[in-house]
Amino acid sequence: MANFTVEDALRSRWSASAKPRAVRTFAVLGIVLAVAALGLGYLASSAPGAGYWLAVLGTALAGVAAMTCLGAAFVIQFSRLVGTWLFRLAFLIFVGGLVGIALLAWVPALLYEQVDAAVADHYGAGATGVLTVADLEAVGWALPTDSIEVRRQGAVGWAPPTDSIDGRGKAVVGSAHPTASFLAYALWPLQFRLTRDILALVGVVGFVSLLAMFTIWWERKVAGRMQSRLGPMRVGGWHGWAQSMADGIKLLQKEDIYLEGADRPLFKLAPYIAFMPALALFLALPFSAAWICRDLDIGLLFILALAGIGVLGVIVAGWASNNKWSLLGAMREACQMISYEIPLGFALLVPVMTTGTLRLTAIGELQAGGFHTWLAFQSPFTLAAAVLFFTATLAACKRAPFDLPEAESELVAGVYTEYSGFRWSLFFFAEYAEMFAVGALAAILFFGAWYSPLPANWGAAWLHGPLWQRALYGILFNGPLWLIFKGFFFLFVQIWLRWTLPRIRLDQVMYACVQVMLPLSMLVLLGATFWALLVPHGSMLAVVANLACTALGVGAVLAIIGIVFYGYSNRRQLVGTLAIEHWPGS
Amino acid sequence: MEDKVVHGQPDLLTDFDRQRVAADDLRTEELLINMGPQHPSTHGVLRLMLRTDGELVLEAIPHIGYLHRCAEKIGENVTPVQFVPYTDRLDYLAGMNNNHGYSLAIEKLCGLEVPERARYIRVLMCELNRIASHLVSFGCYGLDMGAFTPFLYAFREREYILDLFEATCGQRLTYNYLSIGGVTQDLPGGFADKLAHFLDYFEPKIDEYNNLLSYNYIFVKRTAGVGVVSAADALAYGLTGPCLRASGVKWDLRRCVPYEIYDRFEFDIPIGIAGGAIGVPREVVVGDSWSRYFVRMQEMKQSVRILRQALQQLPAGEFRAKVPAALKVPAGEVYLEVEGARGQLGYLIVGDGKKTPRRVKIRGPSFCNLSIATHVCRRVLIADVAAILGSIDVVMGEVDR
Amino acid sequence: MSPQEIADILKTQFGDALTAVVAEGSHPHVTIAAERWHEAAVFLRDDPRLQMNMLRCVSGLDLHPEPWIEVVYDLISMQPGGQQGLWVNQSTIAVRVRVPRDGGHVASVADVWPAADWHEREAADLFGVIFDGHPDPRRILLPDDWIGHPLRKDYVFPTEYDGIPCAVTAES
Amino acid sequence: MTGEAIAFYLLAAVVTAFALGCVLASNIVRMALCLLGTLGGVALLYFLMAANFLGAIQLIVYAGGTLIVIVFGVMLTSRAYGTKLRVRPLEMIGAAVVTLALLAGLTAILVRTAGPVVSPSTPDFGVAQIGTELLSTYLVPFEVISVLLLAVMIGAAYLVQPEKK
Repeated sequence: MANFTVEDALRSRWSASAKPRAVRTFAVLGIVLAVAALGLGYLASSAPGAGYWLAVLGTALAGVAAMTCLGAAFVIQFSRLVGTWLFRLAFLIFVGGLVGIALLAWVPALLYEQVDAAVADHYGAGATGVLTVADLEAVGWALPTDSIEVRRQGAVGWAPPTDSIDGRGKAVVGSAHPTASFLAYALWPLQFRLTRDILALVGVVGFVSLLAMFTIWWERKVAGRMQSRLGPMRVGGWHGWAQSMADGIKLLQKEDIYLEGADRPLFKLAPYIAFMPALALFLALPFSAAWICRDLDIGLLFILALAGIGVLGVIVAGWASNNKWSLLGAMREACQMISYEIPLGFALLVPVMTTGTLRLTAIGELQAGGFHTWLAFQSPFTLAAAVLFFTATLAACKRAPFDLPEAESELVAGVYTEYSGFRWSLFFFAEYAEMFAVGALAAILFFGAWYSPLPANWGAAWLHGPLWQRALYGILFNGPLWLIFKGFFFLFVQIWLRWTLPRIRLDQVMYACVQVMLPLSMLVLLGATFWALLVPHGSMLAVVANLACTALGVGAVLAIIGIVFYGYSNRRQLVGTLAIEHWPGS
Repeated sequence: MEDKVVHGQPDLLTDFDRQRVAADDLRTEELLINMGPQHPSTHGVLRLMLRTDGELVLEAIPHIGYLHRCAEKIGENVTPVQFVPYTDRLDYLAGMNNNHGYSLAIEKLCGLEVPERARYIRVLMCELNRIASHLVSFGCYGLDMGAFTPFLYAFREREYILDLFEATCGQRLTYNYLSIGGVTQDLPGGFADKLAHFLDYFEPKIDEYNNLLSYNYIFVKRTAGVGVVSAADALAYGLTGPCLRASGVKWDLRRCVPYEIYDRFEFDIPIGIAGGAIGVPREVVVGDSWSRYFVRMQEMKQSVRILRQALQQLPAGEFRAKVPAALKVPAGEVYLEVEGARGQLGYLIVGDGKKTPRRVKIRGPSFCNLSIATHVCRRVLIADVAAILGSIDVVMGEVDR
Repeated sequence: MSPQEIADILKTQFGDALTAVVAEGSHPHVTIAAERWHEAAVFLRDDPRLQMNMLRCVSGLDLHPEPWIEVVYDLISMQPGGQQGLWVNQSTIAVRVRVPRDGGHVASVADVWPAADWHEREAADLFGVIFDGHPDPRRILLPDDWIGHPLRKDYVFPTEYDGIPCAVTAES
Repeated sequence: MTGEAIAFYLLAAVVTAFALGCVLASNIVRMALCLLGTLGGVALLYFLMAANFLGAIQLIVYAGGTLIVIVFGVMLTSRAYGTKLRVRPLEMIGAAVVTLALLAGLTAILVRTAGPVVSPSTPDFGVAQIGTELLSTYLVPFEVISVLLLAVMIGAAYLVQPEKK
């Protein structure tokens, strides 16, 4: 065993004789079953009455079994090859998912428009009714290349229209096509709001799952780079992209442990109490003016409320664990949350007061006019509110330096100490979903929502053009991609802070909240009030403040870009050559 | 009131506490928590029983012995040369220093003369290992404070020192290199260049890490004024090394009771300085956790100085004295202390003319340093316990032996 | 101050209680009768000439086959006032207290030097010396239910502990 | 039966079940959790009635705020958690009397009021209107409540200040 390698260890799982035997067994079984299926099929073609159905059932079962056995034989025989190809396939699916989020999400919107246009066509503009499949078939199908006016400026989402359909042009009716009837069947359900809601929910759940998986991987990569190491590199091939998936599978397989003496029902329930609000707040979170599940007039309040409930899950988790470290973590979480919700609320009031609405889409649309119209740059007070908001959200998301509830060097793992497997991962899904949500919220409230730094009206002409122009408009000026980008930027800042700063002590957290942030946020609110009252829009002072704040923002962005560029171009020198050139060479 | 002797905690907390005792109906029950032996910030298998009132630690009682491996009993049953590898496993982060102390004690007892080159090599190795050990301490202390990244940086630098050790003696953790009568083998070719390269690279890094962690606002707030040990307390509890120096006692065996060839080098003894001085944040109190931590950071610089000088003076010649194959420990006794990475590492060796000594007593600096934990961890927050323990920088292998 | 001078001071103070003096060699020490040890410890610490302010080490020493166990206290006096603010090593001395191997009692000096607390617990744990007046006389390194004191020369290794078999072939 | 009605009855059943659980549970933390179910269910009922603002406020103030304070308090007072709460027969009788009286009163009101009590909320009745109403029509109660809250805050600040020697 002198040259014992990992390869040997892997190979030894299949002892020399076991593998061919398994392959042989499965292959023979598969062939027998396939023959049986053929025979039964022949029987079915001739047998009358009840026997016919039995034979059909038998054929189906034997066929499935034969395929399974043959498949198993194939997989075992070519396990290495299959594994490689499975990984490649998974990578393709992964990339496809990302691309899908970026681009394919447009398709449902187009489909909705198609269906709505057909409805309008059939019943007349403004009327509502239900189309049959035959109606849809008669309408035919073609890509809307032009002349579809969108309901609202920039409406490119999969949201159901909340108000009546009017002023809508006709879809271009294509020639009848053999696939039209299939399409009609597929399109028919889309005219009901319920279908669209279900699709939206699927979208939200899918997004949150992918988001958490991606972010966990991303955080590990970022942390690795900050610590002059590589982070995950193995699973999946390219930069360990499948690490989160592998972790997820591992976590699912783990034993669901709970302690003797734990409050079992509560212990089991707690992860869901933590996770569900985090998921539900995405219902009211607009990805763009139209790409939103439910455009609530109190969207901001709704998100705040759900963020507040999620805490309860963590507290209950800590309590139900019957572990003193968990209990201490729960107490920390409780007092931290209660305290930081107040400055958070005050900071949120500033944009609400400036815009006069709680509807997130409305707040977002006010910032369409380019970089300088972003709310954070309107006055010194809005800028301060943005900073306060971001700081408070760090505490609300239990992120460093406010990660006291799970403080791993003090409380072992805090509230999560006793959790394992899937329940444990639910907490982290919730945490990462919330992290993105607050980042997106910061973008919507303060940093131009789903608009790019360029004024959106520069691309107004493209809004009604062909598909590619509209896609370009969505990428360049206005669209969910921008919000997702901004959300991820703030998420990155959170990650950045986590791997940079030490943790604050509990009394300092409370001090920072009650003695610093609370008065400061009140001051900012007061200042913003007086600013709104005393400084008229377009006055000299307002313009100067706007320009100064914008310059500050531009400077910050440029500084970040500059630092990143400097770090990247000098990465060898910054790390030092010694880390790379080891001696004796290993 | 005896309890008024507060160590490091702002008065706010004691007021708070007193008031709670007064308002009896608001009094909460005390919680008895087991911190360790499997706890991330107890650095090994230390177990602390914390009696807490919520987050406030009223008392911390250390329970040790989880890593007891009968090192002293082994020392009585093996010959000195055989025992050297065991000393590596005491303070496993600074094995060279442990070897050094034991070898010196045996040499003194047996009257062995060590060649000049070997002495320099010993100093080189000890100071390098001191840097490596302090790097671990620095990194782990960041970890205790919730800063993950410095840990990786510290280990990146330490990796190179371990590479040097590996090239020198083939080992990365337990070296068995500084042996009785000298060192086991000569330095490999090119060692001096590599070491000089490393020193040039490493010295500015210390300042970088100071800027990264030592002067970080949160870090200072977490550690300054926490776990204050007065000079009198430090002496009474037998604290040595950086813990003693942080309390303002300028005492370093390398200078005060020079052994080996340390009197040939120029270096300073960093001590804890009250806040407000240059390079010391305002909040710092002499003898607090920050001082203990910062003394180590400065000591790394001094070690670099010593290494530079030693490298310059390194003579050619024998690397090992002639040691009789059947070395007998003569009748007599010796107590010898060296300045290890964590403090004064002492060996009491009593021989009675046999091959094996009658008694080997090891005074582990961590053992004495840790004994002050109960005294300091009184009326502090749980987070401060991690801060205090991390700044004392114990290695359980040395505490339990 | 040389060990001989310290021994002289102690001799004048404690007379016959100072049973032996070894002022030369690599480990100069004096031996003090167990019953006057606590008094001597306070004197060593507080006397303005001695000022032994740090207890460096406490070791047990089994003199088997003689019926004695000795407890060795290594003391050092460190005072400020050297060059560049350095502290100076005024004097160093070791004190031995000799007690019978079985049921030997020594007065604890944990109240004189708190450092003695753990050291004495260790000596009690590994040698079975009883320290009178110790604030916390539990075992320190070994489990509370361990039988025997391993560093004694006549210690017999157990064959099992708590049902765990110990295969011991040492003690040749 | 419309979907809305089905949702209403479902939610009503859930709220009732949680309310019963809250009263009947013996563990105080479970009581608090049942309270969460009740409050959340009521919030959902508000959402169902298109009173979005009220629903969100219910969630923020009661589920997110008050309830957490309650749980916090429960965990702080260590005497309470872990102990089982039992209702004595006398208390049960008293509670039954009060509950029955309340039920009778509510039923009487329901029976007497004919037809729908509230007109379906208009879609444009939103936060802005509530704000305007609060600061015009209902200014006096609004200010009275503000004073009350101020008093509570001062009281809290007074309670937590350290005693002076």
